[in-house]
Amino acid sequence: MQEEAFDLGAEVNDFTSRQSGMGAVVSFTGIVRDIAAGLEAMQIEHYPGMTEKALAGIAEEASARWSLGDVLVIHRHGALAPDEMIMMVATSSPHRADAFQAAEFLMDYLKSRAPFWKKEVTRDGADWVDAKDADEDALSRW
Amino acid sequence: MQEEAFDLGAEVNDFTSRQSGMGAVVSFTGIVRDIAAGLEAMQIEHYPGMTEKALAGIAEEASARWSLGDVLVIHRHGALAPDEMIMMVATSSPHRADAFQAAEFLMDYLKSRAPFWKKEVTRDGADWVDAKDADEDALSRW
Amino acid sequence: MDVLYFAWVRERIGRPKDNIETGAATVRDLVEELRAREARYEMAFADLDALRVAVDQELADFDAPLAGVREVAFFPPMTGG
Amino acid sequence: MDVLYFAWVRERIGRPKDNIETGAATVRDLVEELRAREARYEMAFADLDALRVAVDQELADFDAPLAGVREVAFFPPMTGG
Repeated sequence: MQEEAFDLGAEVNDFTSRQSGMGAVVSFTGIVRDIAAGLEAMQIEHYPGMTEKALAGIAEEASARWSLGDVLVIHRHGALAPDEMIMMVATSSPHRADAFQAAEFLMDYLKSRAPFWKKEVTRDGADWVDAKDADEDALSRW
Repeated sequence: MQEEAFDLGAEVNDFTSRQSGMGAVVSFTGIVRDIAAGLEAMQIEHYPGMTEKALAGIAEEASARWSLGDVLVIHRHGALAPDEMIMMVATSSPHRADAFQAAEFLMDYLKSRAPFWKKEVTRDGADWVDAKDADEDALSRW
Repeated sequence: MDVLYFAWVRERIGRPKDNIETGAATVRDLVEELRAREARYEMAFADLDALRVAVDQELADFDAPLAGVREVAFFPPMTGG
Repeated sequence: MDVLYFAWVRERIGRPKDNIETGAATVRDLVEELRAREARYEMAFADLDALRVAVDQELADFDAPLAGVREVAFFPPMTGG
């Protein structure tokens, strides 16, 4: 959890250099997309205290389900501009299938079970982003 | 295709900074794992000419199947030491599911359809790595 | 008990937090108490299907008991990632 | 026609490449010709199930025709990534 930007490449390199005996490292990065109305900012609110617990819980669950070396989750809050990175996850595993599945699992759970809320601010006003049914549905596969 | 090492973090950052309107970037990195006998080197042979065509074909196929901004594939050849990075792929997409699926597709096809062969060199000798049935089976899901 | 509000729940109620004395047995009872307070609470809690609740920082449902609980939070479905 | 060998096929045959004149109609016919050359070819091509073939740098099967083909390559199943 942090307000400031992170350096994706440096984080991925650090994460990878800390691994030993891992054959696979997967990273995912979520980026602020512009919208039709012209996005001025994406504001991300979170629930201090619960956020950290939820992220740790999701990471633990991933580690219990797959053979992982390590898990990294970084999520920003505050006001972000289009093309800024919102968050990232990284996973390492001896096997590529585990690294991929764990990263997808982390993302699906982060989307719908970690206490973050996005608000899109445009010239015309500001709107909370609606949760997508597809994101909730994505959880059912795990 | 290159013999020299690549900087994963720099590649991921470059790749991400070239994207616009993409909400998701996924990267995968394959790393030389040590083996029980003590790996001195992993030698990677390839088929110059065909390799480039095969990689371009696999990347095109991924772009046809999913909504992607861009695709990056780097694969080394020559002699690599344990914990060195063998290869990486990166994908960008407006949506995370596409970025993840395309990256997994690229990996599954790279494993079994791009002309690379690995040889493990240990103190006791050298052995070609056998293709895994699981890798061939992985293709059937696409 | 601390009652926290996030996202549009916070905006509709006009504050991030209340500290209240309550004998409510469940989250649902607490919601009824809050609704009875003022129109802006009534508005924020008009549609429980649109809300999620956390009890002591764990996701819970509206039937969760409140005995011994220190913190309850109300918010819309989460949209992180 | 250039005939290329990779990985253990190259090692068994003891060279990376042959340039040969052949009237072989298919890859399978070419394999029979090569097998007849020397014991090391016979050994390399003993089990076709363990081999893959590319015709003009595209994966193909052993029944692929060779008319107009400039390059054929034999190798074990690939193990990249």
